[in-house]
Amino acid sequence: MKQRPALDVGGLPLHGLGSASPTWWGTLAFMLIEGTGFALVIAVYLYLMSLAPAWPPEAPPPDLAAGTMVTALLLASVVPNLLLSRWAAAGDLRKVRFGVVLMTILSSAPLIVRAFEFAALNVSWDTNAYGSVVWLLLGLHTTHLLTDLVDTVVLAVLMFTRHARTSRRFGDVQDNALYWNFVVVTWLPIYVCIYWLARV
Amino acid sequence: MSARRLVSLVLAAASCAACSPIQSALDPQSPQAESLHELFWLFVVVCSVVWLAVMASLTLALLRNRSTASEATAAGSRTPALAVGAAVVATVLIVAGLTIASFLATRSLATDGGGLVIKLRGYQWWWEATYPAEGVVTANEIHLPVGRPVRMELSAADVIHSFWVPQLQGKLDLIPGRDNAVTITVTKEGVYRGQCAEFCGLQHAHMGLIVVAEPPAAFDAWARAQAAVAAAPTEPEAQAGAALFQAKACSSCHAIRGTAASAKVGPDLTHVASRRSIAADVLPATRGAFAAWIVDPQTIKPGANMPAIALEPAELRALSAYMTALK
Amino acid sequence: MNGTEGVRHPRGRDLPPEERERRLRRIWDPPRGILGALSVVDHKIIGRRYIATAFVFLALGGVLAALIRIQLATPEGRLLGPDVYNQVFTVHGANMMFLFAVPVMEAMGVYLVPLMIGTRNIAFPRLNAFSYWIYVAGGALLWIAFLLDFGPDVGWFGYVPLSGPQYGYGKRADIWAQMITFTELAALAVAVEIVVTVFKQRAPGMTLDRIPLFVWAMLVTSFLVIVAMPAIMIASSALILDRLVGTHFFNPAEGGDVLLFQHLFWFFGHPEVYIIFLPAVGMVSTMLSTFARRPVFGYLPLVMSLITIGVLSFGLWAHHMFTTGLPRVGESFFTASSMAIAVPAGVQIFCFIATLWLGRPVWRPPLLFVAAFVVTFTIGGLTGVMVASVPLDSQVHDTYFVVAHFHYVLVGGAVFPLMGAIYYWFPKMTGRMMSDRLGAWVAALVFVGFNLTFFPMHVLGLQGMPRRIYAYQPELPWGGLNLFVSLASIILFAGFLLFFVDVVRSAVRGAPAGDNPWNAPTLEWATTSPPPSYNFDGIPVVTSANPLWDDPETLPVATGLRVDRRELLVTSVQRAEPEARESSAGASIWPFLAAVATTVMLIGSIFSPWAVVWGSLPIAVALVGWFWPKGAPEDEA
Amino acid sequence: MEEQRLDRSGRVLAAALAGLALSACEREERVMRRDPPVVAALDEAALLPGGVGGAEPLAHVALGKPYETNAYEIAQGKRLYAAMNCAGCHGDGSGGVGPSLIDGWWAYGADLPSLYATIRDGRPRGMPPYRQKLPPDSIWQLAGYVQTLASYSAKTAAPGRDDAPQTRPAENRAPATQAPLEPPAR
Repeated sequence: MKQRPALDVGGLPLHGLGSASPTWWGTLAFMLIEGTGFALVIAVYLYLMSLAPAWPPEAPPPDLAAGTMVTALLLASVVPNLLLSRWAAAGDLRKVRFGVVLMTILSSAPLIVRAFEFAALNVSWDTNAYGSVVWLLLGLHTTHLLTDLVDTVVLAVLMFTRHARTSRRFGDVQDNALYWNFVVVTWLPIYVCIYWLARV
Repeated sequence: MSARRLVSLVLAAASCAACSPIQSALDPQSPQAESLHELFWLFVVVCSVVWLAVMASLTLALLRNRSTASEATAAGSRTPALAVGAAVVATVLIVAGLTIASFLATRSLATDGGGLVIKLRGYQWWWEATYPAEGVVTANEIHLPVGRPVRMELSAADVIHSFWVPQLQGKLDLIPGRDNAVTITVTKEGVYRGQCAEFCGLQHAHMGLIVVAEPPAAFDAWARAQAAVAAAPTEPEAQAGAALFQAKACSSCHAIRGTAASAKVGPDLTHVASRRSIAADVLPATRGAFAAWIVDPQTIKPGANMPAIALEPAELRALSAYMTALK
Repeated sequence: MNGTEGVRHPRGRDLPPEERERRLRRIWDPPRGILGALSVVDHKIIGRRYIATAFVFLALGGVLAALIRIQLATPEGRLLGPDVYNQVFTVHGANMMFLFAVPVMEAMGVYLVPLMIGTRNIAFPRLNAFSYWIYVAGGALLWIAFLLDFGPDVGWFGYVPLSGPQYGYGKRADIWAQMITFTELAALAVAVEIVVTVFKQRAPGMTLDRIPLFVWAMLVTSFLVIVAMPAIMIASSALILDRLVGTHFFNPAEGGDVLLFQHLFWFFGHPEVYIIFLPAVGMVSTMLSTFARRPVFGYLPLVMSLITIGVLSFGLWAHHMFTTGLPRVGESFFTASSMAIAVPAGVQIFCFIATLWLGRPVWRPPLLFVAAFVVTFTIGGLTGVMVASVPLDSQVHDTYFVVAHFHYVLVGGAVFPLMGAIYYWFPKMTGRMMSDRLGAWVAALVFVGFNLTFFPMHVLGLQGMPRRIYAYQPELPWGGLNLFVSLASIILFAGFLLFFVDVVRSAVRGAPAGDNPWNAPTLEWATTSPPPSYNFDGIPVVTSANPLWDDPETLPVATGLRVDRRELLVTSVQRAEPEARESSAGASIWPFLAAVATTVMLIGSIFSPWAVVWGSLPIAVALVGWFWPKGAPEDEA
Repeated sequence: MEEQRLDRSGRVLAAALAGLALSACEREERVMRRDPPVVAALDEAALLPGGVGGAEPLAHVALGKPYETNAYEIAQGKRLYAAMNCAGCHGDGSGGVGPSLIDGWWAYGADLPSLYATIRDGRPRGMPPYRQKLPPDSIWQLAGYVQTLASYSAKTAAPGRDDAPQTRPAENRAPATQAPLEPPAR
């Protein structure tokens, strides 16, 4: 077909940020997938709970200390995370470098406490279905903590290389911050399930 | 198209008439199956009318402007929009009607349990039936009194099975860890066949169940006979068989009430010869079939849990004589 | 900093067309050699591979269907024993659902969506490559296992406890569960790509009401995949955990529940049907408009019905569980919602007929398949209304009636449109036409063969023949119809065989197609057949829903994209206004390596939970390699 | 050069596939019916005097030792363990009236022929003989299963756990992590 120039896009930026970036939407889509997964496992938890004559069956409810501490650490990490996102949007490389290093530390901390959470469940995964589902919930969320930590570490290293100074990289930092918020937000209903529904 | 559909239905009717309708939803014999059957034909008629209407409009649409011309016609008129709207409204009404009919049918199926309770338990790949009040334990063949509601309590011993006797009632699953119950009232005497309807492993295909509906008096007689312990055999050959049954592997799995054999692994054989068939309605309950089944079950039902037992010919004759004597 | 000004990059509009084409080819053409073939990220090449692979699985699944029909032609058939038969019907079902139907529909989307919306590559092209390799690995896992007498034998639905630790002996059920993980991973990846591609990469001016219906259908389908597939991944993972590390999700003795598996399975399993069916509706809408020579009637109602079906499909899952003894209230809800879905499906059929009514039908093969679709699918839809009724379902559930019903829906509703779509888009994909004459024969044979094969199965089911039985006794009255069905299936197989013959013949010797052989209105026909590696020289600018009918001679285009890096246009979600010139990732071997690492981990985890731990390390390495910037122009902006 | 390399990698691949095929067949094959002479031959274990230790029947070796390596046979053994009421004395394997089967301490030998002989012929102090109660192939299934209970090295095939209340970690978490216990005091 013959072509007739009707529009010149030469003046557009080479990379969009936020909702103009396909990666941002991709992150959102993956969050939808994983959010559905979390919701379904929580549904499994509630379903098994509705069938059980006693909940938790034959075990004391999980000890609160470790889980609550993880919750506190996660919530506390949201503030620097939002700051980091704002610095990335502004393209301030110095602050972003500081931020990703800080977030590396802040996202490894809950992971360390998480190790004690498994012990605090007071039940093994192969004791009964209750044990299976709390281990699954906790394991699934731990996987997300772990993958996001690896992602943050890689990004932190990248920010100290010659590839750092591009708007694409700042977009990556923003997407990673968005994902961390997601990991924190999904923890809250899981925390309520594991620690508080077992006490009502 | 409609002709083909008609032919198939006629074909179905013909094949039902030709042979004995032993396991067909098209030949209901209980009020429950009857109401399902009526509902089925209501749906068939409504759906056929809908389908014919769609086909007619499709044919007309295709033939109306038959052309190879490549120009697009002018934008649509109001007629098709109205027609589509009317069709949608009709669909909504039809769907609503069918839904209501289906709810009504469901309600008509709900009956109170009668006096008779049968516990039916599914095993890979046979059925165990217990009549708690009558003290009867049997397998693969249940008897019901005509005209009396019967509550079937369903449970599974291993995997999921499904209880389905199409002429009497829709199916209901037997699920490990869950109890289900269904009520049947048979109105006509007869012998009906059912089959496991949920895939349950190697011999899912051969998990038949015979239902015998008989007058209350005959049923009571049957129940009394089944509740009794097995009579000691009188013939010498059968007596030899009885001894073999205790000595050989048979007694490791099967029970014959009144003897030392009381294992619950396989079907209860106390009155096995009184049943119409053995091995979950795979073979008739004849002496030859007993012998064939004992000597080589894995050829008849590969994967079944009955092992082949090495027997001398005389031993086999004796055992099959004993089985045949267990009336 | 974001490079809009500063260095002058070469722009396409400044160059003569030949030079522009040469430069575009240099950056967009796939690399050569074996390594190059493993590194390809072009959505057309991956889409073609995907489609071809899916059709290979269709043929393999067809062979299994033939075995089933030979086995059941006579009572107590002796061709297959129960063990082999159970593997055969399980692999047939799992193969057709997970390795053919869903992948082929997504593959059509992978190939067509970027072309139909006027962009140069799919979003996340490397993820696309990864998805394909994972899909191939999952298919190979199932089929190699089957050929080694290792195939799953628990049904495509894998109900516990039959598939659980106690009764699913050996590793067969694990193969089934892990094959699911593979295919769902692949499907989820494609769904994400399609959603983002449709949201962000539409040609300027392609507002929501100008999106081609096939693209709408793929968008809704992708959302269904995103929300439905996690359910089956949780079900299959919980099953593997039960079998491998002793969890008790489905063990009633320790607080688990066997019906939990069914709930999870069908929460995915019912939308699954629409994941297969909706793209077919999109294909029919597209072909119909071309061959009725008018825009499809009722664009808005069709879009609404696609979305309605998508939403409703999540309220239907329990209608596969009507015989498990659910509470009455639940059953009523699911009956009502299952029947309600007939309304949007009806809207679609009525709009299609109205389109034909208003148009001037041109009798080419795709239209024949569309007609076959309407006739056949309507029967499947109506029997669907029957199985939606709890009392009726209690009679026909798990019988051959249901076998007939879902083959009417899936073959009539999806495979017929798909075959039509192959006839329709084959010229675009290969540059060659398929045969009209053979096409008519294929349509006739498949249509007649299908109906003769599957219609009698309704009757068989009503006569009491359950599904999934490897043999039936001669006393049962099913012999005649089964023999008839088996004989009729020969016609069906002949039709499919002829279809494959026509595909191969046309690929080699078909008549050259030209850019737009059907005089179709959508953007994929605005470029050459087959399209160049960069799809469009100038990105089309859209002003109506049927751009090529407005002006078949000239295409308004956007200019100004660079020719020294893979660049495409990002537009706003609603109004498709240009927002940025985004780079598109180049060829890379890392997605392939990541897929290999993932495969090793997933297969290893059938045998030991530690495979997950150690297998994750190579995956992490591969992913870092994948995303680490290599200094290519696409990496920087 | 290229071709040669392809050729070699092709051969490696073929060998790997063949190995996989063999192990898969061994592990997953389901033989539901064995010919009566084969079953009879399975009874011919050449035991040492005293019925402890000895050679397996040649038939078992010729079949590829299915009762040790085949998932289906081992699972059948597990079914028989329940059906024959082995649990009546041995509990879930951890012992009861009879000795424990999971502590790795075997009074009469842990090898398959000895286990076979133990089940077939019985042992002093309470173990009844099953010679008349089960055909030889069923006894082999049972012996193969019982052997997995105390297995401290991973086998090619293991039985699945029961869908029943769990009294100890399931077999499918084998191999057990603890070392064999000291023999019980007599």
